[in-house]
Amino acid sequence: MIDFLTSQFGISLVMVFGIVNALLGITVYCIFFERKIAAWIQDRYGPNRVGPWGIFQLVADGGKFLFKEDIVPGHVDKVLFIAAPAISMLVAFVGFAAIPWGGQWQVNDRVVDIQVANPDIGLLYVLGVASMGVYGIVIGGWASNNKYSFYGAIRATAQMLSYEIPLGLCILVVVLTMGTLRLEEITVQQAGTWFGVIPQWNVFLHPIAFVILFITALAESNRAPFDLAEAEQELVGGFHTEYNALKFGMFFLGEYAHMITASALICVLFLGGWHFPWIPWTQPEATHFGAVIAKTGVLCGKIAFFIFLMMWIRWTLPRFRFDQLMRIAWKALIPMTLALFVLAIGLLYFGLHRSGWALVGNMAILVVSMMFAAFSQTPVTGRASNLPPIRESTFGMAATSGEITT
Amino acid sequence: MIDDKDIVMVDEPVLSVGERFYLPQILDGMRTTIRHLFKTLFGRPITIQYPEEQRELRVANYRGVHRLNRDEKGRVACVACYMCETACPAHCIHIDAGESPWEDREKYPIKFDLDELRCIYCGMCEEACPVDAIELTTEFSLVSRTREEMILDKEELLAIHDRTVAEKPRKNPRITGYENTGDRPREPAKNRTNLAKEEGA
Amino acid sequence: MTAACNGRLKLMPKIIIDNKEVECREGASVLEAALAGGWNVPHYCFHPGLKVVASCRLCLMEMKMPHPKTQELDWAPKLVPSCQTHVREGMEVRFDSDPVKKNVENCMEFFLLNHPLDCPVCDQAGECHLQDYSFEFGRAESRMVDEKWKNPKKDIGPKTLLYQDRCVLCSRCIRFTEEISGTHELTLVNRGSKLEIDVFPGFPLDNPLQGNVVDVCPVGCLLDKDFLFKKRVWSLESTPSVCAGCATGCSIRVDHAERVVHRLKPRYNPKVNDWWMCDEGRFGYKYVHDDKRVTTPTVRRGLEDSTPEWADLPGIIRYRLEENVQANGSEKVAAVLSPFMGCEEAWLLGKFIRDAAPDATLVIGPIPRSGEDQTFPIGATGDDIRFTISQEKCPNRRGIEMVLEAAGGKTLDFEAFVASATAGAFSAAWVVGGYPAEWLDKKLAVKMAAKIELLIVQDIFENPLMGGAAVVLPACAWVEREGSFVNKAGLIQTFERAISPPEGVPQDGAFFFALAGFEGLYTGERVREQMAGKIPAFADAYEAPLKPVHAH
Amino acid sequence: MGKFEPVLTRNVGVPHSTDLKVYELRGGYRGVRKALKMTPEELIDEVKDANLRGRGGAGFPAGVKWSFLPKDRTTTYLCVNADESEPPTFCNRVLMEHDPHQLVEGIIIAAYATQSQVAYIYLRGEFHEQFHVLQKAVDEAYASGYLGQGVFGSDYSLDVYLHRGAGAYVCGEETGLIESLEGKRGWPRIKPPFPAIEGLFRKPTVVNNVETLSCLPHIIERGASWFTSIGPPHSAGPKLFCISGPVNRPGCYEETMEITVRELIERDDLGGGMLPGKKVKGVLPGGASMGALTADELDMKMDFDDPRKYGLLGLGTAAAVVFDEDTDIRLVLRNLARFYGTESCGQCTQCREGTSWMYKIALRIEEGAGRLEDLDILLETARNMGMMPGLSICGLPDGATYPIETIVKKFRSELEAAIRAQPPGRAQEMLRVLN
Amino acid sequence: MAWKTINRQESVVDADAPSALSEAVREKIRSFFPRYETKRAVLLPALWIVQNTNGHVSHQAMVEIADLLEIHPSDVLDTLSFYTHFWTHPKGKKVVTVCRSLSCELMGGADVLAEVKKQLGIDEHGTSADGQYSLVTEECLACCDHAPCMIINEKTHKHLRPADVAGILADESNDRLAIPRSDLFDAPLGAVEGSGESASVDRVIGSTSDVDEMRDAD
Repeated sequence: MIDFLTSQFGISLVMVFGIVNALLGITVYCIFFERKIAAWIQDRYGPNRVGPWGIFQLVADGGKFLFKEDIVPGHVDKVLFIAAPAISMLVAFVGFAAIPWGGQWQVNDRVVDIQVANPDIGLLYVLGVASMGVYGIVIGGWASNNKYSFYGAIRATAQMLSYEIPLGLCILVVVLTMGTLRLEEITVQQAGTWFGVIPQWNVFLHPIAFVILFITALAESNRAPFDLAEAEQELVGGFHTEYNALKFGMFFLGEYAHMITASALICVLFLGGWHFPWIPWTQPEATHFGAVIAKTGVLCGKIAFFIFLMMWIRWTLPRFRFDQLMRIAWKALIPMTLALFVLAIGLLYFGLHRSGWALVGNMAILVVSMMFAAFSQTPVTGRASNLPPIRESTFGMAATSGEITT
Repeated sequence: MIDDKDIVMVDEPVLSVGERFYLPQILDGMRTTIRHLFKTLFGRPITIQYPEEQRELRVANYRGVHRLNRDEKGRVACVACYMCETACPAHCIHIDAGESPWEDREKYPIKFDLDELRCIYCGMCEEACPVDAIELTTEFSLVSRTREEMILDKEELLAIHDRTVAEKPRKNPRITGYENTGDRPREPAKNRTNLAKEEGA
Repeated sequence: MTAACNGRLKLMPKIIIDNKEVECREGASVLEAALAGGWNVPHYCFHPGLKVVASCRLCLMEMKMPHPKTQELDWAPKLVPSCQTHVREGMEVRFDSDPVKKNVENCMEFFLLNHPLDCPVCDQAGECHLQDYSFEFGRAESRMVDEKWKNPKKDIGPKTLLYQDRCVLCSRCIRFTEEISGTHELTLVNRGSKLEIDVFPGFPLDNPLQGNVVDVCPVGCLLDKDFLFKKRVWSLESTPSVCAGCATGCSIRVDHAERVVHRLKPRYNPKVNDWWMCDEGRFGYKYVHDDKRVTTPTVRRGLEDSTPEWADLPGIIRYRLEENVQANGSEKVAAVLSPFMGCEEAWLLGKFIRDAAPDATLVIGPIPRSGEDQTFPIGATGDDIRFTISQEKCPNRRGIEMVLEAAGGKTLDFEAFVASATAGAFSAAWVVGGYPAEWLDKKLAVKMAAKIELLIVQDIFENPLMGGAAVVLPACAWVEREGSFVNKAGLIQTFERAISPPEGVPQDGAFFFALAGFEGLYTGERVREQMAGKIPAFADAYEAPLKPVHAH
Repeated sequence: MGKFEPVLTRNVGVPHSTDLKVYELRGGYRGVRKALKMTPEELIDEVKDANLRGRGGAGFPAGVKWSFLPKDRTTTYLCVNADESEPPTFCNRVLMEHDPHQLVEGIIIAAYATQSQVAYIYLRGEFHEQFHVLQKAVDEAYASGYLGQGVFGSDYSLDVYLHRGAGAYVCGEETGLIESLEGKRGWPRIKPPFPAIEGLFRKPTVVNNVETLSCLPHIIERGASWFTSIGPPHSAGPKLFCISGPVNRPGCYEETMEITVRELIERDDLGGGMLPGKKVKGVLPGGASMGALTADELDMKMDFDDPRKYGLLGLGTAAAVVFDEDTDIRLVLRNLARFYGTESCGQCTQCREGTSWMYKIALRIEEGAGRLEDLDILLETARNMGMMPGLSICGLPDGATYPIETIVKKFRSELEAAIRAQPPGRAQEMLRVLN
Repeated sequence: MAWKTINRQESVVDADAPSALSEAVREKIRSFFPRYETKRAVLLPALWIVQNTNGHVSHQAMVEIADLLEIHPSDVLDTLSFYTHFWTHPKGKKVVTVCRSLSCELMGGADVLAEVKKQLGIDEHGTSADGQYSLVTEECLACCDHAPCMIINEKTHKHLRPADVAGILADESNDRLAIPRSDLFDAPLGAVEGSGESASVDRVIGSTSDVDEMRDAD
């Protein structure tokens, strides 16, 4: 029995079981903390009625979701309508399979990965699965047979398409730098320090790529300020207008699970995953059970920080307008990530991919883009300020409205 | 028809380099929010924990739940004149008048119902009342489980008076035909000053 | 401008009021001319139906008079009461001069000196001349700081209360009891500022017209016990109507609120009742809100009772009547038209019955009578009569007779109908009641009901016929219907619907309208148009509500 | 000025002057005998020529009044106004008490001139002694055939009845008197129609004052020119003046209308000067209703025209009451205000409410709770009540306003001083008690 | 209080009480009918007659007078209440009427009134305990030249000083007129016996002070 549990398969099973359950709980509590943080930022208390400090609020909310009447409107495509939230959640959860939680555990003579699976193409797997998340939204929006939902879905599609490119390019930068797609490998490579002070994390090599990855991760998980797909003001609720009860809860969980996946990915790619300098138990060499726990703890802490950051951003920034969203992706992020990609290739060619030159290159790109920004004639809104006022004749209509009779 | 000359073009504000780059602004905003977060987390939120906590601040002219005042003898002060019913823009007051059982009074309300749900708390009834019998208290928490409970009758309104009389004394007007009403001096202030002048002279 | 002058009078003097020429009725006072001309001249003691006493001194005016020495026309230095001055051709008066205005203002101050400020509890508030004039002409504050005279409330009669404090001593009520009712109960006692209106103890104000003193009182001094505290007048709605109490057919106004009639008030009509109405009519509406009213229709076949929908009833009745006519012949059908029905309703029902059974007999319902005509002032005869209470206690005998005449065919009076019905002459009959009191002899009714196979009874209250009736229909009181009554003098007066009938019951007229096969909305107007073909009097000669020339 | 020979009061003081015999011995019933030989029209012209102005207060010429009677009348009534209710007036009382036959003679002349069938003497209720004296005189006249069927043997018949009032000032107003005679409350009637057209029992009626009628025998006997020769042109004839208050010889004196108020008070054969130690503060020269004079205005002539120049309503009853320096003016004000407050008949609003209001104020001022603005209110109320003619049916409010107005105006400084001397807060205290 | 209600519906006349007007009084009232065109005009004389006989005019008397004159009782009340001399409730045997006109007040009428009140122990419109005196004030008695003055029943007392009051009130004959009387109206109750023995005209006139003054004046 012990043997089985300590085998890779056994561990994977345990992991699957643990992750799914823990994730469910964590996502639920993410929602709770989201509300708390929102309240604190807004000088309020937040939920505090159910249980001490309101911690059972989520239980109550969950109960409410469970027991609410599950309405499926008559005009929807039933199968897809029900499948969409499931897809949305499922995809978010599946991504966790490749996340290296605790490095390796040496049990007796065996060494097992504290990871559900450690495929060679782990990163690609995560990327592929994550990009499927959009299907939940698109299918949900389409199946709802509702204009607002459909608009939400369309927006989500466009947004996903646009932001997948910088996301992918950023990840490519890491892949080029690390030379592997295995996430465990990427983590291990980041262990250690430069000059004994700076952890050898990719963030210090490619900070710009890190920031862009974070931004695209926000967009990919439909978080504010990129939550255009569910913009309440314009679209009533966007893709989930028609959803309620458990199905709506699944969308909700999916979103938060997505946040955790994205955060975990960012941590693994740029922040050394479970590694933390100066703590011996978090070094790759430590493989005893205590180290596994410590490593998991470190990664969870990093993830928690990103989740908090996302929430913080959500309650700070207003939603982008759609044109701004697009402009950011196509005019800012993609050129910059392309430049980073080229930089990474160049550095790899010269073998300097893990040297300080990467940082220098990053800074150069930043300065160049800032110069572009500074000298660009286009204002934030994208419309030149010196355009003449809009006249009716501009639209090919009669110059005077008096002639228009209906 | 709006002419071109009527159109005022407002140029967008010119953004600085940093502003164009978004990030400094975003960080600035985030600084603000995190400051609030910590202030709230370690200090005290602005929110009041109602109903455990009640607001300290009471504005004297706050228009809350109505009350029906009592006169000096503890009887309902209302003379059933229907002025409040007439003045009420929401038609929430219903009075049934009858001959009063007291000798110094002509009419009194047999029934006085006030639908607090229909009420818009405009205070017109208070304005209209010639004997200051109906007044709006500063009580704002009126809850019930049914609509019927929110229709307060005479007894309930009088009970509110008994409850709130300490914090908002009745104005006590004096009107003709009623003995022993009112405690405000009859003489207008003008005359008193005149007299003082005369006495001084 | 010249509402006071109705075309019958030939002499129409023109006078100049405030530089405007006004044409007026010969013999009218300047005040009447001015009021008719749209001037708002305050006045208390003047009432067009009563003698002029010119004691309130509110309506004073300036007048051009020949100077005693030079004989030149000029504004006289003194003010003249306009109520007492009769119009003469070419006379010139003014109400807009400073002395006149000042006098009104001062007078209003004097009136309010001792008047209690108890408008909130005064039932007159809202239709009180003292309020109106004070608002319009008076000053905002009283300068009297001393004690007011306080007078008690007096119970002067079974139906009236007198609030002496509020009295302005216009003496209208006294003059009413002297000149119109001729009963002299009310009087003045004491003098000067202690003047009071009073009755001699033990001789209360209790005459058949006493309610009018409340109407003539311009302030809240005399109040109706019946209306006391019931409602504030501004929440009442008024509907012009005609009194259904007796054959005099006084023009009245129904004051109602929230589907409840609160009081009846007379409406000026010089052809019938002038400004007055009797107490019997005034308080005779109470049965309208009686609990015992029949409110649901019942249809019986054999021993089975059912309560059909109103919409189905015309069909049921038509079918059963036709069935009966086919079985027994159309001459065995009769309809009793009550003198409480409006002409339109009687005509519609008559039309329906005659359509269904061309040889049907039409019967006029019993005419309730009591005593003799009462004339006022008491004992007056001939031209002295100012008001009459008719002995016929139903509003529309004449109208029903007119309808029967127009309908032609077989008609009977009620006694003959009862006699032949008990003998079994009729197999189907439609009997309309609507009497406020019991009107059928119980024994005869039961006997009659047993002989009539298809008996349709329509009444406000349960009557002995209903036990044997095949169809029982609720009827509406006159305030719930519209139509017209013809009074005993033959004057056709229309009345409007004031309140809605009891829940679910349609207006009688509307029901007959549907029954008679008409489509669309029932209005009295539409039926009268139809009737005009048969009865020319209905073509144009109904009395439109006259606007009183005077505030009361 | 020569010594004036009394005409109307020549029998006053004569022993048994109320007896018919004594009266006839002293020249009575000569005028009426002469009059009965004339036609009524001639009589009226004679009286018109004499310019006999009514002595009741208004001063309307008696002859003119008579000529208003419609020509085609069948019944005419003569009412004798013996309701002498104006405070400090008592000349009619003296005439009736001491010379009732002179009045009876005057009545017969007037009745004949107006062709009245019945004459009513409306006697105020307070006159008891006078009533008995007068009634006895009327009885005597009936007994002698001077009244009743065929007066003095002519074919003219006249009945004279005494009718007692019961205490109402306003019954001295002619229409009030008529109403009272009809057994109703003595409310003055609205005019027109004037009593000459429609009076007692809706018949043409003449109402004349006792003193006016008492002049008639003398006018007829001695002629109109004799009458006009006495006194100033527009105020011809002898006049009875009453004086009361703190003077040495209060009483009723006959004089021409040439004397001044000062003469009336000071002359030895009239008022005889003030009581020792008293000084005149003011005078109400023509009965209560006419208004007050100050000590500086005593040179006013007591005729029908001069009083107007001093802001008074008119001569009135020519009954002066003097008040001295020691009198509190507030007392005078209150007394007069009370009089009108209780005597207003209550028909017209202004008078009914105004008089009682003025009394309330005056009483409060006297009680020492006056306010300075009360004086203005008094003045304004007075003006609002009766200063503009026509505001009321009768002249009572006019009469009520003049004394109040003149006192407040002419003695204002004194009133103000009195109010200022009140203990502070008294007015407030009083008002609180009152309300 | 303003809202108390007075019941005016209830009769104050006792239906079983004997008639307030004797046949003689009725006859006397009837004797006035020919004097006037209307019966109503007899009202004032009738009231005087009834008051002189009964001392006051009760409500019952009013109803009976109304009957006699064929008018409504309220009209009697109307007229009666307008005049100040009629009593609707029993009064004392003698009525002291003190003048309060300006002349009398200037000459000390108020003191006299106060003294009368003190002596009789009653207030205005009151009746003394023994039923002898009632006290009223009157606006003017037309005796201003003899101010202050008062009338007891029919007799006028002139030039009063507060000190005289006690003596006058004690005098038995203080209400008797000593002149020939007409019998047209009955004498007041207290003066009935006095009317029979009329003193000589001479003495009476001689005794009145005003005539002396008049004589002096002329």
